[in-house]
Amino acid sequence: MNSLIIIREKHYSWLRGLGSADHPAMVTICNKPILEYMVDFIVLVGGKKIRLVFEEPDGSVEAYFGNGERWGVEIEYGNAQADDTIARVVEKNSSFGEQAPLIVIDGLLFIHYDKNARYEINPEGPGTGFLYNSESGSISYSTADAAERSTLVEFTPNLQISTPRKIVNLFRITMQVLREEQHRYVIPGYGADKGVILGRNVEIGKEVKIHGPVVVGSNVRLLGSAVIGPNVVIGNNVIVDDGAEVRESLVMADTYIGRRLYISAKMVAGSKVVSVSNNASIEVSDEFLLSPLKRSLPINIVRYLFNVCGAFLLALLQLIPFCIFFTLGWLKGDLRFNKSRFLLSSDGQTKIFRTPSGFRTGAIDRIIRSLSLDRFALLKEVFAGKLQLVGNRLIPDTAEGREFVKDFSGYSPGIFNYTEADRLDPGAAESEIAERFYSANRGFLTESKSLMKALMNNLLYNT
Amino acid sequence: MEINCVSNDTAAIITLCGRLAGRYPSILKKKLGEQLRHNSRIIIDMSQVSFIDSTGLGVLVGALKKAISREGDIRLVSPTEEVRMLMELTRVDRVFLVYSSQQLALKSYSEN
Amino acid sequence: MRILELSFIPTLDNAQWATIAVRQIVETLMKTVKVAGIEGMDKFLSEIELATGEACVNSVKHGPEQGIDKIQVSVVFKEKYSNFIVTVSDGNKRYDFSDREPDFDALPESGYGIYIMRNLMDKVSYQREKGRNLVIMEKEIKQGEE
Amino acid sequence: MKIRIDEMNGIRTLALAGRFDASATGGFKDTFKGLLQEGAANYVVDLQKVDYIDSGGLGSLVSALRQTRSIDGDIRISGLSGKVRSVFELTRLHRIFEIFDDELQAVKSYRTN
Repeated sequence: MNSLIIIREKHYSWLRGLGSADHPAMVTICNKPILEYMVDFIVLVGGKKIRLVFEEPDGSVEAYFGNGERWGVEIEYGNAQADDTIARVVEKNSSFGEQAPLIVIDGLLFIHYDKNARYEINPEGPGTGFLYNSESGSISYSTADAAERSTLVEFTPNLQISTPRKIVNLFRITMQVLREEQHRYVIPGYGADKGVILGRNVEIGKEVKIHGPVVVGSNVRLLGSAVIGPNVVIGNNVIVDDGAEVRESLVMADTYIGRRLYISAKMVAGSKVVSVSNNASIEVSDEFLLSPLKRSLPINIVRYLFNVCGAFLLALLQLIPFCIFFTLGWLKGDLRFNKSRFLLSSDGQTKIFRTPSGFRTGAIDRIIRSLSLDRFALLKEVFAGKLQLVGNRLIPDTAEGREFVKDFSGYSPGIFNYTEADRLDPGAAESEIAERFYSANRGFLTESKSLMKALMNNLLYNT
Repeated sequence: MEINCVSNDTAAIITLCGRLAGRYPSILKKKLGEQLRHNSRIIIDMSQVSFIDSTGLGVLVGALKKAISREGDIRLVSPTEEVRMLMELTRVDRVFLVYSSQQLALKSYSEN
Repeated sequence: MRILELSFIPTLDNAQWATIAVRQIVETLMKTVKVAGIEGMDKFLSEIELATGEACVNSVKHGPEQGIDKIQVSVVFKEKYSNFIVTVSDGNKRYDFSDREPDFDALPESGYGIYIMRNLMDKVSYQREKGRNLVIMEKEIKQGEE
Repeated sequence: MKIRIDEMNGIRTLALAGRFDASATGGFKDTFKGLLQEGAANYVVDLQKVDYIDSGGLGSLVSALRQTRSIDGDIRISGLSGKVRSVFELTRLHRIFEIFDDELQAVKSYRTN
């Protein structure tokens, strides 16, 4: 089965300006874009291909859904015009309509599906018709060889469908999902406590109290003695400062909630506050109280933790082989280490490290190198915060090295380096490009990959 | 912003008009300080305040503490929706008594 | 790091070849530093190609006659910001390089060029230097993680 | 760029292939002028095999659209690749042109309204 989801301005424009600058279809319910619920539903009823048809296309939607791999469907994109009928849209997207049964969702609908249920459409013979039809949108179907219009058919089991048209509706739906339907959807994050779902990289202060049900997004800091919940959704990249209390409210992404603020029955997006009870809204221009946040977080602490965890794991793995082979190597006289001074940063800090000599001396030495045991003694530098686990190639403290590092502000050496990860020649131009490129584009994923590559290279090319 | 004071036997009525932000909170603070020396029962008419920032709120709370320590009070008259919401967010709404008109606020003082 | 510098006699065909050359060199560099895996590399390349094409064609079209003063194109890669900077320069008269949006509803038949450049690149600036027009376009590689 | 001209149900179809840039606009305009002189008003331009389009190409499409609309005709577009589609969207031309998946449907659409 294929599906077209038609996204028209008239159904979505009221959501503009709520939270981020992304397309309104990316506004979230429990930190999941509304549009993604629709995609999920199509996947659940057996959709193989989905085309998102926009009146006003938007890069943010494409950036999020890509080719649909993450959802196990093929997602494509198309255009339609404001006054196109459903039939016209189907005609324009003919590669979707002809060979397979088609479901068309037109409008902004929240389908209260249950991921564990099975939904079936039961048309009597071939035809086209509506499964749902209202002013805010419709779901229609046509079977592969549709000719006759048949009567309205229904999904079994029956579905509740909400049609949000005001911020208050969005709030109610979110509360319904949060309180009663959490188990029906895949909500981003992991279940921490009863009714509490936390995203990635959430920092929770010691005295913070969380009363479920609560859904917290990624990159969130709940500080000091903040009180969160019950019935709260906090979006991605939010800081709730010390002593603030948030209850029965939605905090959209990229928001700072100031110290000791009290948020009850509100929707907060950046500096905008909407009262859910009477739909009144205010713009708070005092940045100490509420303010939109730029997407940046204390990445250094997180990086340090990432490094320390990695180094700790590696140390555990290497401890026993290290003891065995170093003793053997020492007895056999195979070990050759040089002590020399290396540059630690672009502002000229240095430290002496022992690194293996350039000559390969024997079997034991080869084993030590292939298991990367020669780095074992350096692991402690990661704990001390002097070296990264994966970083730039250590540059010796020579006149030339100092000159090189001086105009390389991102220089941050690691026990393992990018040059060896990509098996580049340390003197070559490619190595310099790679070193500079990666240090400007640090990310946990790339670094984990580089580490794996470096370990594998050592293993494969030293034996 | 305009700040007007009228005093009678029961209380001083301060009417604010405009945006209570920028340099005006400190002006209001001075005015309230002077007023408190004569009469610690104060009514602030907020019905024409279009905007208030956290410094403004801070001044109101500071003055309230002083007034209470002198057995007086500061009572507010019909803050706008915007101001009311900000007071709620900052929990300031819990410490002020709010009335819908100057008469009612005056009456509340004369009753006790 | 300067990775390409070329100049061509202003004809529309040459502009096309210069554009293709820019795309190729950017692609080669991205593959060298192993960012080939980034999602949307093709999109990134197409956007650089189109913006460069617009700038080159612009220079050719504003020239007094075809074949007099050479048009120069350079590509610089700033590794620190993982930024590409494409500069197109010519010896024509000063341009009106305003950032006015075309009036789309009036169905304009031209005037999309500068708008396209500004929208595809992160930063587009215009300078007049020593009797030459310089159109400087920057675009950053954004990786789809953390 | 190559242009292949065909006719289906009285609708002229132009299938373009290659780079539709400033150096190709002259050829396109001349071809189109010829077709207009023959009196045809309704067209489908198929861009399936176009891998690059710039403002010159877009401009000549818009110019052609104007001419056809002035004689109550239309130009409908078919077969946009992802790349070309994003340039259409960027310049908001998706609001002006009717865009179809394939040539045949675009031709048929002239009959339905």
